[in-house]
Amino acid sequence: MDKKSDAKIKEVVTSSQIWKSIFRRKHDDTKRSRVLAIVGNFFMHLHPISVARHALALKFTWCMGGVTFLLFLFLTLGGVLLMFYYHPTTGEAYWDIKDLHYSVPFGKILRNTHRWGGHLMVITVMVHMFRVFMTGSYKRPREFNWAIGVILLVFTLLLSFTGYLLTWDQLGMWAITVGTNMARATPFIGHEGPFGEQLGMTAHNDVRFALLGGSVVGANALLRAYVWHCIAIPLIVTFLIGVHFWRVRKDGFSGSL
Amino acid sequence: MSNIIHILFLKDNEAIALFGIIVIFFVIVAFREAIKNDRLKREGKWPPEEQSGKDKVLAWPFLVRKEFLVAIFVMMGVLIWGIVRNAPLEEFANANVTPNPSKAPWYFLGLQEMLVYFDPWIAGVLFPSLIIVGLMAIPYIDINPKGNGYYTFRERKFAVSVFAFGFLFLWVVLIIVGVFFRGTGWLWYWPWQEWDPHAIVAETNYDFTQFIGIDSKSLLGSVIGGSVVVMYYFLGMAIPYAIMRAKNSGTLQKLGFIRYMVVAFLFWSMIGLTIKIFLRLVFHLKYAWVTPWFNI
Amino acid sequence: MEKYKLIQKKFGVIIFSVLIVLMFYACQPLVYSEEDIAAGVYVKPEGHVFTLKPKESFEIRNGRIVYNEHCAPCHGDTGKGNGNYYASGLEPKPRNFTDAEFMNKVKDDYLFEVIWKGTAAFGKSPYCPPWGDTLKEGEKVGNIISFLRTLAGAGK
Amino acid sequence: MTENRVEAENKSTNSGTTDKVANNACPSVRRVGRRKFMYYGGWGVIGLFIASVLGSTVRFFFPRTLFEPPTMYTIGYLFEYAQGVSERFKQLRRIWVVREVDKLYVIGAKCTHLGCTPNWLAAEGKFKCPCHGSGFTPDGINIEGPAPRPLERFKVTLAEDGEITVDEGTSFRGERREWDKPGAFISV
Amino acid sequence: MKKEEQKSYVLMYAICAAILIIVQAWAIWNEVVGKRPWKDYQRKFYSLLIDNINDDIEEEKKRFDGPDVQKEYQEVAQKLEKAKKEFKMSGNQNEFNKLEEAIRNIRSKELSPLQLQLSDIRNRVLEEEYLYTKDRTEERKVILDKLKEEASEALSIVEKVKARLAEMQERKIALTTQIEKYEEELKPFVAPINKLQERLTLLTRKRPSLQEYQIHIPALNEVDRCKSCHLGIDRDESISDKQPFKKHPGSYIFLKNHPLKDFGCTVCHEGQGGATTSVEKAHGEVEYWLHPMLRGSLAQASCIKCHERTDDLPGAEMVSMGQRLVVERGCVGCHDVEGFPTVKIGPPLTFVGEKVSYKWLKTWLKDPHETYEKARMPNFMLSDEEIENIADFFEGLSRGELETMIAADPDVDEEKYQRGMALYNSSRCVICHPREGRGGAVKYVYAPDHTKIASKISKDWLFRWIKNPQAYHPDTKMPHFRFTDKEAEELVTFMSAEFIDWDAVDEEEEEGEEVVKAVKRDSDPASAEKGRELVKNYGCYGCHEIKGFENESKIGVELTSFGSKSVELLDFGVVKDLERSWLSWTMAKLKDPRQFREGIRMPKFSFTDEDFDALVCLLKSFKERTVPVNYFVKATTVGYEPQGKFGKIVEDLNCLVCHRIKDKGANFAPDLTYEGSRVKREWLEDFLRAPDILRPLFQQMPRFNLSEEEIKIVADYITLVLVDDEVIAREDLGEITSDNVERGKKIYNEKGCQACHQIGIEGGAVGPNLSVAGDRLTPEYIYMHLKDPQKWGSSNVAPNYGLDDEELTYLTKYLSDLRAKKVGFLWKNTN
Repeated sequence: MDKKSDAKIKEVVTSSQIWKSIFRRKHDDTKRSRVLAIVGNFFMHLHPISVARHALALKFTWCMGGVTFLLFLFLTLGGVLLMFYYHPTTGEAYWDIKDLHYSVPFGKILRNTHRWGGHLMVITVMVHMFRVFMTGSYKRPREFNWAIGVILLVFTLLLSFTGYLLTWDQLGMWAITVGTNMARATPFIGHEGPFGEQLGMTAHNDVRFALLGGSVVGANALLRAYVWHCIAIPLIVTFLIGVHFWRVRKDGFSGSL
Repeated sequence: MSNIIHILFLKDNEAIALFGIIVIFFVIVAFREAIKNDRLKREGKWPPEEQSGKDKVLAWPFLVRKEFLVAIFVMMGVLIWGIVRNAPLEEFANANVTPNPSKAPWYFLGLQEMLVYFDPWIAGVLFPSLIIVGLMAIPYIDINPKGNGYYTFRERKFAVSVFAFGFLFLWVVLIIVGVFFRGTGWLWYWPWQEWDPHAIVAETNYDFTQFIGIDSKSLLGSVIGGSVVVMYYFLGMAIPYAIMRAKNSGTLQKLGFIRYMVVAFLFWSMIGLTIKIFLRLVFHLKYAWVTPWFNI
Repeated sequence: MEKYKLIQKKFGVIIFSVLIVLMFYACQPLVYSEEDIAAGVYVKPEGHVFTLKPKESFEIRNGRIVYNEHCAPCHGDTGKGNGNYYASGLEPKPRNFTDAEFMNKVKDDYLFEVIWKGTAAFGKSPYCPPWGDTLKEGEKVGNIISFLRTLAGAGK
Repeated sequence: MTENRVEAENKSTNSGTTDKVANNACPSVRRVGRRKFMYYGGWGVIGLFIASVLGSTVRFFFPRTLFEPPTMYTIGYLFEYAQGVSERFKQLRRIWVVREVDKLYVIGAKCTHLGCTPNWLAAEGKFKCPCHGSGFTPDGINIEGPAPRPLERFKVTLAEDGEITVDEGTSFRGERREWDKPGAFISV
Repeated sequence: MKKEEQKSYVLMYAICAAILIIVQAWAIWNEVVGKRPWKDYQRKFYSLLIDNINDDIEEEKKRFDGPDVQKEYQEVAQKLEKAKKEFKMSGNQNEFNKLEEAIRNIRSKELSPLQLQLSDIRNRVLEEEYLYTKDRTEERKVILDKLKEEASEALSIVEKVKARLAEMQERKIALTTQIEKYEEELKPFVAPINKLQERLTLLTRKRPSLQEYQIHIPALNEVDRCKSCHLGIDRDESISDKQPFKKHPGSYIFLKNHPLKDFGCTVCHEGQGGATTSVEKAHGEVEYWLHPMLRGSLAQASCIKCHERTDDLPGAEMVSMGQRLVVERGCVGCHDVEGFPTVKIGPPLTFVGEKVSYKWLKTWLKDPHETYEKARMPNFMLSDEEIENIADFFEGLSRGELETMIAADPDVDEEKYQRGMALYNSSRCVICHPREGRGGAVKYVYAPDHTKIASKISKDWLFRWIKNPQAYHPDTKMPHFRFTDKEAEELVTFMSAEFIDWDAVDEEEEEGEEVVKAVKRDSDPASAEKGRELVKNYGCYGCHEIKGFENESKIGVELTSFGSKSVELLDFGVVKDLERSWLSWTMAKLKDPRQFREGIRMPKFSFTDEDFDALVCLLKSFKERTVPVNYFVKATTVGYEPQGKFGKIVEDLNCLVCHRIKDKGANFAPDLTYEGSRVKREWLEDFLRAPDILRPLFQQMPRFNLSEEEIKIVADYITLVLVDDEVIAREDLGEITSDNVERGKKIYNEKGCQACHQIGIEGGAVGPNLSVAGDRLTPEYIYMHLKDPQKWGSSNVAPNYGLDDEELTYLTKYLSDLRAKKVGFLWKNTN
């Protein structure tokens, strides 16, 4: 194939209506097109058009926020795939996981990466927070975004926490039992917390009951964990991430002036 | 030694080990950067040219390509981890058999460790809430305008030390302790010791007033204990206030009374927590203040 | 050259990560392959080790049960042809199954046929009855043969 | 995309615009051939990775084992079936067992039109599908309605102990003249 | 430092991308090969299978090529050839072709359009019928009738065509009958080869796809993929001697009664049935799987999941032995186990002080097993002081009524001694009580050794015991002989002179006569009090009835769910070098219970290796039943209790210690369930009066000295109740002529019956003595027994000769003719 026809085919393809409708404009190498690459692309739109030079340095940003977001996307996709084989019932959940291990192609690696990715996300979120504090990036005008970040941290922990129970094994069950037993001791609204008993709290009407849907970790708790883990918290987190990113875009990357 | 390797690969523990490594790595990076920046400032080379902020780089392609590279890197890591190591899956859930030790998810192990020293409502509810509230309050109580957007230690000595102490000691170290040093029966084991589910350790703890011969459950004991706790907070807040007031400190003026109170309360709560842990470990102090409704 | 150094620096990060991964992989404890055991990397604890793996196969164990029930009265518990207190008067004497020379000579098929159809069918004394209708399952007879082979101490 | 990027770099260098970002001089000598290979190769490999991940995902949707009812099962003994159509296993296995004078066979209760379950109308001596009115004779031949072909028969064999074993894995189709094949029926 | 814009990450990208794709390849390899070991096994299996079939084909070919087979084959082949030639020559060929053509034509051109027409008319009839039901008018009726007529017409046409077809078909077949006949004849010659060849081509052309095989049994909540590797498990023949391709051993017991598709594998063998990624995981021998595979005989632990009774269950020998041991060796004395009765297996110790000597008690407590080989009491490993204390405590337990001297007394009246000896022999004490290592053949009866018994117990006690054992120990297995006072005294005299521990006497002579003979000793109350504490501590009351301990609870832990105890809950204590597994801990615990730490009270039992295995197997079975109710096999007959006066006698004589009636009792002596149909009453009564020699000495029934009244009760019960309806009286067997007898005798000799049975003094003694078979047995029973000895017989040892009816009759007649007077065998005990 000679170069001419090669170029001709390229020309025909790129000038077709279909191509244009998708890519809108031609990418030549002017600054304008570089800017448009960000502005005109949904996925790239998260970025500002230009950033401070120091914000490129990994030494400065550690890229932890980005990695967290990447892991969030990855976990969402992987989680959706895992849901195809998962029944949130006490009789089936454990065996579904076993089946993922043994008879579903790529099931095991998917579950492994989902689990490790989840842990990694908790780690990166914490490190991200540490970095933001160390560079003082929460200071004016970014106070509120820091607050959202803290909420996101809490929700990340909750995501991981609710995911623990879904395997319905001893590890998950007792981790959740121990974890939620702390809620029992909440002042006023936990039946073993200060003033809880005086306020008429029992194991059947306190905050732990609300978390588990029962007084013990049972079928209801599994279903609740499942819904929180797969629908409710991801929705909330997605919304908060949107706000978080939007604020980052508006406030710009922090840096010395 | 084989014991610690065994524990390292139990459950999710390898993730926690990785957490430790990552945190150490980044703490070193952060403080190195901070020290470097402090030096530059002292030498008057600040702001460095490339951090002038006016010098901007297009996000496409220079930022995006880096992000992409990091993304490939992370995906690679997760994939390899997923191939090499299996996610834990223990036996079928059984409400009648509690594994020993039975632990919360690892990021809550700091709290679970605190449960040894405090009542559940403090360790499990009060402190987590204080942590969340305190974290969210940071931007509003940290009125130091310096250090916005760069690593520094000299300019934010108090803020950085308190945060580093809170994050590293009260969070990371407690998690590591909870995972690797707490064995069967939530007893302390060194890495070279083997966990023994039948081990028995005698540990009798005393309430504060019992040290001075007063029944902690009596009214007198309760009053004394309560006054100790109240005095701790009162003195802790009042004395620095008085000193700063006397010195006519600018910081205090900027902070204002309410902000000062919040900062002081959070700070002394954190210190109090450490003190209680210390007292429990060394003097077997159980409670400082015993009331019919709650114990501290 | 400068570029090379740059790459080298980044390589450091890659190598570090790879090393961590390899470390995790290499440290996998408690899983020892058979080669490891053979090579002495992992020594199984000795002394108090009891595992109830069957000491003998089902064939032999079941063979013994059937043998003791139907054959031992004449051939003896140990197969020497000296049935406990009964067979002293038999002529010819019951077969001695510990006789390795004989046992090595006969084939499984022949033993099977003899047990199944009785000695009379092979022109010998009628004293060893046909067991086919009694045992009904060929496998039982096979098990007896497996057990007989152990009596002679010879394999096959 | 990378290609564009690099070309952009080259151009911006050459064009000498006022662009602050790009006007820093690039190393002048570049072996474009090798670089190009790297771009294409790199992107090709990434593409390959994505494709293989997608492929793996597709494979993920086809598990190795299923928890469906078995396709091989027993339906009792010959003497349990009188002449005619037996609906004994319609609920459990969705089949009819038909015994004629000299043979016994098994018909799948699945209309060949659109897969509904026909009804056996004993009075009229035919299968009638409620969906689109297809009708079949007791031996499964389509006689009315839109059904394009006769009902399928499943493989039947006699087990050693005389039980009839059905294997839904093998079906026999009348329009292909498979009903006389061994396995399509048990001769009585 | 370069500026960002000048940096190039191309190489980085390339390297990362390369690593990424390698990692992905690794993941795919892992998925397709690394984690699927069964693929390899399946490949190996199929190649082995092909080899096997090839071998079989070779063998078959060799057989086929053999001269005899070839000759026959050729003969038939020639005949076939000839028939074919004839078929062609005679013009049949043409006719055949023509007929075939015609049939085809009629089918396609005549029959099928007609059939279509017919079905159309039928449908119209149905339609009209339907319309008529809606609208009952004359018009419709007319149309309907007309249509019906049409339909019947069409039907008759179709029938006619069909008849024509059938006729032609017949003609066609008739033409080729000869050829077909020979072809049929040829088939068996090549059929085996063809069959094998077919299987081979099936395997080689289209190898079965490598796949996970799964048995899913929802009722058992079980998913077993074991067959993915163990492909040959349910084959008739092993294709390899090595796992995983071996067939299931003993499948005539196991797989035949538990088809794989209904039971799967893990219900018996446990293990992780769903796992397929590695052998260890599949066998469940990994962490976090609580039910590791039960290999070999250990799988018997699962029998109990479904089978209520395991005794006499083939293939469950080990676990049934365990069940027996748990009760009979006193485990239930200390441990509660659901489903097991609480029995006190030891003799009551309430008044033990007047029964045994202090000295004997001390030696016994030191190590019961050393004193008596068959002792069931375990060794509590007591210190000398503890032994002294306990002995002191027991010494105090006495009513003080009896003369407390030990029985040993060498100087006795010679005449009394002789009579005692005769009585001792006719009572067959030796069946249960071993004497100098001989006797005691009854299984699961742990009667004390008589060799040194006189130095153990007091004379008065012995006398009372012989007179009525149940008075002292209600649950004893010793029969209540009907001895008179005189007889009992003679027996005691004999025993005191005969069964003396001479070693002990030598030792004790120095201490003086008084001490030697004294059973009782003044015990120290303080020491006795300590002994009491020790008895409480060691839970002696678990096996022995002791006054004052009636309300104590068992000292051991409950074992109901011991089999599913996880390793963490087992206390390894100071033992470090023990494998951390349930099996090894349990075995170690049974073998040496106190090795784990100080203060453990469990004693050391004297089990054999087999016993240990059986107990471990049973302990493994102690877990919650997980099978649904419809898998549960209830014991067929339970709860037979002999009633009335007969029942009282059975209880008194402990008949069921040796005999069995309706699945209750032991296997030592003949099953009496249909004894009434088996024996003649006259003989039975005589036998009860004085049992004659049926079997060798160590199996012989003792003489109980029953009164005539009692004999009548027993005989009545047996002849009236213990009968089987299947044994019907037969006239034809009664006719006995010398001719018949001779023929019967011939058969008897031909079949070699004398190898096992004795007539007179000739023959072996595996089976009962047949000298008086005619007096003893009913001819009907003899007939039935000879026909199916497994069903009709006291044991299933007797071989089934597969005799035909004639042989059976003659043999029966011969045996019925064997009577005492004829054989000249003295069978009535004249003594």
